[in-house]
Amino acid sequence: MNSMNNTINEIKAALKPLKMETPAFRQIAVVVKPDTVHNALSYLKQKGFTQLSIVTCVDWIKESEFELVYILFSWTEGIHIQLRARIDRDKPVMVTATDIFPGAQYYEREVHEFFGVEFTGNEDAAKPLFLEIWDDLPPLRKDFDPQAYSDSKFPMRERGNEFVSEIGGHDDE
Amino acid sequence: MNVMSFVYGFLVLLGVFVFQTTLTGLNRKVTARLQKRYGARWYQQFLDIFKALRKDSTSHGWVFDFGVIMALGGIMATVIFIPVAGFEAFPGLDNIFVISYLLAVGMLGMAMSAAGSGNPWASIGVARALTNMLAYDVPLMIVIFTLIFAFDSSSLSEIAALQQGMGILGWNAFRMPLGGIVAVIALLGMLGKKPFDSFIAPTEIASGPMVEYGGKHLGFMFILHEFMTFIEVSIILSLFFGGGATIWEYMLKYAVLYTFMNIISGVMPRFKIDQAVKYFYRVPLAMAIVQGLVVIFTGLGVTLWF
Amino acid sequence: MNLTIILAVTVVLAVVSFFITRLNKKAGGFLTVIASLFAFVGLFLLKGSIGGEFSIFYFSFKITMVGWYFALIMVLAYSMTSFFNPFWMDKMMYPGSYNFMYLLSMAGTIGMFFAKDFITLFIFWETVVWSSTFIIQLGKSRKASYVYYVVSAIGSMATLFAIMMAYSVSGTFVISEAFAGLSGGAAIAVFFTFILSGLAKIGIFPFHVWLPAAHGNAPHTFSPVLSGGLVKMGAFIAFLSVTAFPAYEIFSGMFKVMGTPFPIYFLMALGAISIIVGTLMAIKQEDAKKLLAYSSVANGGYILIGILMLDQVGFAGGMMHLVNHAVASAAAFLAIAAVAYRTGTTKMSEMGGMIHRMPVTYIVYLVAIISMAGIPPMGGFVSKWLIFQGLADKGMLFLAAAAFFGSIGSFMYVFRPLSAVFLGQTFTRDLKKKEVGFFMMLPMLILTALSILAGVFPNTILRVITEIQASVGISPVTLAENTIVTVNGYLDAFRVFIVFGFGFTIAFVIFIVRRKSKKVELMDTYTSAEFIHTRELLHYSSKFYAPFERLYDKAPDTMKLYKKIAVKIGELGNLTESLFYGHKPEKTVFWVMITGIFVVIIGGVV
Amino acid sequence: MVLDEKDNRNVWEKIGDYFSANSIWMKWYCTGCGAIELPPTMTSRYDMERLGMGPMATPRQADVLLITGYLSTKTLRRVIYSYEQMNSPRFIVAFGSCTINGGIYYDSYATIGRLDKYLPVDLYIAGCMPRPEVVMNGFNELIKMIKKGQAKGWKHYQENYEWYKKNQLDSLGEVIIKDEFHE
Repeated sequence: MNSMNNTINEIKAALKPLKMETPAFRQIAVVVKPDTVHNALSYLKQKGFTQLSIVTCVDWIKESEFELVYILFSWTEGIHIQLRARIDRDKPVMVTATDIFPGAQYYEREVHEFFGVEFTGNEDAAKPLFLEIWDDLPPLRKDFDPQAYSDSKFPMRERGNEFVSEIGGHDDE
Repeated sequence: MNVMSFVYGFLVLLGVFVFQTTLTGLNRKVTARLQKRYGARWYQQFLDIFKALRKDSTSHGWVFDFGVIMALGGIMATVIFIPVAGFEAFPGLDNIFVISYLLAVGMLGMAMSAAGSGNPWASIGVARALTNMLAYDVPLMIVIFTLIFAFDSSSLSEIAALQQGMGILGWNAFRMPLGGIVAVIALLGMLGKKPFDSFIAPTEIASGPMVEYGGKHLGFMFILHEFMTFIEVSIILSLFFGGGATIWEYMLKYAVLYTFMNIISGVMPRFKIDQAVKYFYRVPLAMAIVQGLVVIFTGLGVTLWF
Repeated sequence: MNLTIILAVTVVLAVVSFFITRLNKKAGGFLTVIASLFAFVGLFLLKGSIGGEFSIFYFSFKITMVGWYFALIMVLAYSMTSFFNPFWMDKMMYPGSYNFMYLLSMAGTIGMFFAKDFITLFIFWETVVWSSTFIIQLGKSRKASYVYYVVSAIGSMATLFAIMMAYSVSGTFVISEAFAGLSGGAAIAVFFTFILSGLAKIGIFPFHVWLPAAHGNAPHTFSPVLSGGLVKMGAFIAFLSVTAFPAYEIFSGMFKVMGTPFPIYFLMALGAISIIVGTLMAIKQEDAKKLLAYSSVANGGYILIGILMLDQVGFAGGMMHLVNHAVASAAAFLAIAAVAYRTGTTKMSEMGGMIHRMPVTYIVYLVAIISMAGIPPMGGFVSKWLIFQGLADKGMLFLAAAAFFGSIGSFMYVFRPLSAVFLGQTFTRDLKKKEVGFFMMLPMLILTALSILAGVFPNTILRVITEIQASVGISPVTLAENTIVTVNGYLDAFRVFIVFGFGFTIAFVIFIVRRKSKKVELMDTYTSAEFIHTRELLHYSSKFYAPFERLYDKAPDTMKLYKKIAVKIGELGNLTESLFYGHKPEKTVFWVMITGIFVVIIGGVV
Repeated sequence: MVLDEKDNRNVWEKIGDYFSANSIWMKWYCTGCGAIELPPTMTSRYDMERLGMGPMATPRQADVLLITGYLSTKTLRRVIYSYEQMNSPRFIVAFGSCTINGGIYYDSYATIGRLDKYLPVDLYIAGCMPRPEVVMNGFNELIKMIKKGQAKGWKHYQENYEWYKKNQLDSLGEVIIKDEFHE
């Protein structure tokens, strides 16, 4: 457990986090200011957290904020770190991490696609990744209404008693 | 060569098709029973083939069609040459080299048509099938070479006739036991049964050469497969298990040999293609060469052991 | 027709074509067509005057059956290939020299096959070697011609040595008498050194390195000649070494393997090794021409084994394989050249689906490879069948194993270019390409027809071979009307063809009566339901037999070995140089004296 | 579809339908959780081979496209592509409630509501998941339908191609995708 404490202390000293906690065994959650995320990532990488497991986003709609989460892992110490930073929901902009972790490319594209966060410095971040053709709000935002979208795009079957007697599908044209 | 020969040839084709397709259907049941299933109806294979012929099909250009016709044509020509219980539609042409190389016409046609579909899976399948062929054919051909040297004949019917009338120990499989084992292993490879079926692996390379076939093309492939099975089993049957004096004996022996192959294949996993080559060039090749040397230098096996 | 006229006309036309090409490139190319066709027709008519002897200047000639047979095959390859010449003149750096050398080498081969004495033979042989060396240099790589020349030179010098050695015993250069009186160790030495040039030319195992280098890099119009024609010169030497030099009689007292004297068996084993090496190497080539070159190595092995057997069946097979391989190989090389004419490349990974653009070329290539792989109903099958029967007759197990390996392995390698170049997806770049013109198609179609005819009516060729067999004093292969009869069975190629046609007809009828199939685009293919739009990515052509190649990619490469030897020899030279030509003169004097003393001592002892 | 439609097939079509009914080769489009019900259906407990059914490797070879569960817009594009590669007569069996009305994904932004808007479904097998018994029962039903010539989805698709195409484009935008991952 000593190495864990050392790591916590070192990180505390170096990153000056807003908040820090250990949500589970050998896991550290660090909340930093959005403008220090880039520095924090490069610091953590040279500390041995060489694996960027994921970059994702949480929509805190009531506080009008997005929370970006970077999860890193150190293979030498076996510690996970969640690096979190909250950014403004109306103008979601973050500095890219692709210069530190090239693999962040696809996570950033995903976050851009599903939340609309823009990553400065990553030219490809705006390219579509999963949603092959998309023409609406980013779908994982809380103000996006999937029911309405689904109803407008994918017509549903009218539910009634006659449904029970149907066997084939194509009865209504 | 007269008109009757062609009529006989046509009848042979028809008979072989019915016999082999029935046998394949029955063997589907055998495999099912091995797996504790009930299994398909005995005539299921007919239904499958006729259904495939009935369906619409897609074509990828003239070589796709031409290859299929060439394959089936070559294979059917080979079937006509196969002597069944001493009967030949075209007497005297049952030379083992002719048969095994005419078989290659069919395979080439199939490979051509498959590669002509433009699908990379098909090309991979063909590459594997040809590699597989290189693996099993060399040991088998060495054993066949030994037989030709021993009996001074390369005619299937003559070699078959030479083994008859001496009981079960007169069969070449018992006179030349190593060669017999090699032949049976090679037959598994020829038939494309497990463990040597990596070229038609359905989930791995989407059934390989067959990937683009549908409708009548697929029906052709199924008919071709029945004929090819008949040729391959017949070669081994005539060379190593004495053929048959009567047609019934022939059919019975054939059914036993083919079912035996199926049972072996039913309990086997699958070799990778390079493993198959390594295997064939280690055990069966060595056995074939030893058998060849024994026969050539000592003459053991040319006459009966006892 | 007189041989003198043929030789004189071709040589004169060679010179003329050089100057005409200066004026008009195309006209020069057409002149080679005319000259080679003239030579072909002339040679064909020469059959009547077999047995005649005459001499021009110092050269003496004798028109023999076997010479006629060889020369006809050779000039067939030359004349068919010459149809391509006019279309390649623009791509050639020195078209004039090319035409000159082309005809000169043809004249050389004709002279060589009809030579009566060894001096004539050797001079014409060297004419061919030199002129072809310069032609190869006009292709892609200059280095290729070095390799070709070095290997040829080793062979030629060894042969010259053998001729001289035989001369010292018999006192004559006349081919049929030169080797008389040899025996014991001298006979073995002469035998091996004499056949060395033949081995080098056929590309038998340790000398096979020049074939891929030269065939692969020669101008596309010369590769068919190299493979279909010039390689057969080696077969002629092999033929001479078992007939003119009656190897079976001279070595009859020696240790025998399966009834064959050991020196001959050793050469046959070399042939078997070349079959295996050629097959394995051909399987892993990425360049279509190199692949065909290695296939020539393998087929050379068959020819050598067949000819060296010098018996009733196997010899006939070897001699017939000469024609079949010449025709098939020339056709295959021409087909690849035709494709290269349109696409500009012979790399298999850079082409695909040419069948939809060049269907006739595809048919030509298909028939050629069917013959090369020995599948009925093409010519190659009959000759391979005869060789197999011969081997089975003698019980030569290991040679037969190699022959089977090469035969089945050939399915693998001949299918490579078929699948990669002609089948599969057409590259976007090639979508607008067209079939070659009729003038280029013509020789390919003739060769295709010959391949089929040789397979359906093999007896036409075999009758000539029976005459050759009779002329060298072995019992000729038994021929009935359409049938070839051997001890182990007989073959009726015509009936096989008819039955094949019967089967094909039935299949065709079933195909036609069923519903017409829907034609779809090549890209509309099963891709596990994924959308792929790039044709090039949907074409599987490079590393075709990767799992199989992996089994032997650690095997030693002969070319690398030779390169190492070359480096070592260079180092030895440097060492000698540093010893003798140092900056200190007294050191040089010291070593010269030491060497002198050694020479004197050794001389005294001897 | 109306069940008691007039039977106007000729003899050859009837024979052909007999073959089709007794030899059902399926392409399993296993996008959803339903795929897990197929191994027990295939193996010794229920043994679908005794009805002449079996899995095939590619849509070219198959007669039945079996869609086992929900379809997102991305998979629907591939399913349509696969269906159009199949040879007629071809049938679609849709599997589980997701294909009927979206199932638990009824409000998803990426999952379609009902399949028969886009492709001619011949037979639905309801349930979440349908157990192997139900699957076998459903296939029995399909076999009867094919024998009677009532499984005419493929003809329907040909005749109403415009309608299907319009629905597909309305929901999917494009069926064939060409982007940086599909070049």
